[in-house]
Amino acid sequence: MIKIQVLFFGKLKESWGTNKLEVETGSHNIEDLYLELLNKAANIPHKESIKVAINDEFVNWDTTINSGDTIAFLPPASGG
Amino acid sequence: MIKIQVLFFGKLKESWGTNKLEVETGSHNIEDLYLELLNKAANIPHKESIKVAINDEFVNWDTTINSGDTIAFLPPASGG
Amino acid sequence: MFDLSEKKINDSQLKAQTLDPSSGGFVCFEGWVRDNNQGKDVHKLAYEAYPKLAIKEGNKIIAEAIEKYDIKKALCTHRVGLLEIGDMAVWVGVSAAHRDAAFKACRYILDEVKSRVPIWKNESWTDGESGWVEQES
Amino acid sequence: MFDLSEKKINDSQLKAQTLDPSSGGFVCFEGWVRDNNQGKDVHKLAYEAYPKLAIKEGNKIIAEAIEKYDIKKALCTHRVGLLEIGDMAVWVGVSAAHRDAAFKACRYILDEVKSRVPIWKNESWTDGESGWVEQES
Repeated sequence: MIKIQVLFFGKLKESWGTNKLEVETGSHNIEDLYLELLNKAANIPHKESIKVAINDEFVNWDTTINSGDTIAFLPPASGG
Repeated sequence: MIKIQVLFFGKLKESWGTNKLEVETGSHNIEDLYLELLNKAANIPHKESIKVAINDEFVNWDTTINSGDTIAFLPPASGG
Repeated sequence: MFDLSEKKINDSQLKAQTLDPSSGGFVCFEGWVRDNNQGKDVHKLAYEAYPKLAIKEGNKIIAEAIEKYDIKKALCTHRVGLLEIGDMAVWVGVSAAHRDAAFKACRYILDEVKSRVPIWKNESWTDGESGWVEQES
Repeated sequence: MFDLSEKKINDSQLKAQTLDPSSGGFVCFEGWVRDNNQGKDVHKLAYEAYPKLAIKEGNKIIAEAIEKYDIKKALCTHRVGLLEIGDMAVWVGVSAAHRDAAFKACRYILDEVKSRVPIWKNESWTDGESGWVEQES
């Protein structure tokens, strides 16, 4: 089990009812973590539209997560 | 014979050495007038690039000219 | 350079930083908060960002624009926090020797910022409701 | 509206006239007198116009842009007379609900003004020579 921090942005904050979670997880990559977190979500967001980041860098869904990482789930940008 | 005023702009002022001529002419349209004026020109400008106007309106080369008209010869625009 | 601003965007200052004595062309885009959007009357609006990643991604986009087009300088600032109707939400400015490069680079930066920089719009409508806004096409 | 100006172009005023409360997008182009052009060092520059025909043709171009694109307001002012290095030669601004229309209309007005409005540029170079400048492609 590793300890990580998870950040939610935009409408994903509403899906999970928070902007930040401290999580102990056995998941090895972001996709597994996401599936694990889905049972805490009030509604299930469209995964294909979500981008993921580790420690302030965009990464792929299959990127390995390590203890102490900050993982962010980002809905489609709507700036401008 | 009719009396008209001819205006030259941009580099055409250099071709005719003036920006304005008072002309008595037997020419019936702008093209004839232009050919007539060529013998007063220091150098022969490229006719295809010239636009012509009568009394502040763009017109075609075959437009008839009348006594009292102001005819303008305009080289390609170079604003902006 | 890309930046986020919690205060009103100072477009005169940004423009002065973008102008270049050897560049004849300057193009800028400004996005303003409208009193309506997608058929709803907008009361006010907030932009949330993921600041570190937004600044990183925004600067990457500007570097791409300088690489792709023959431009001298490009700046973009996006407002975050609570905005009122009539506030400026985003400013993009580009200096270039030729107009074609200036227009294309300005458009490129704007389009890429809108689609790639992690910033989200939350609108409050005059009917009392509010919500996260999906990107317009 | 298209206009000619013998004085320095007041871009803040033109911008204020172009902004529209229901338009989220504003695009502007500014053309500045550079210190060099086509490989020559420019000392100063004069624009000559055929004023009546220039204003008529400029306004026709703006009407075409409003017809072709979904924009709210568009203004263009071209400087005439003697200009110094660093002076603004032309300003084009467009307000529209959507960025695509704003960019396209601004570009259209600029391109058409450059090619159709009877205005001619005469440059003085630092070598003491001067001459009428052909349109750049």
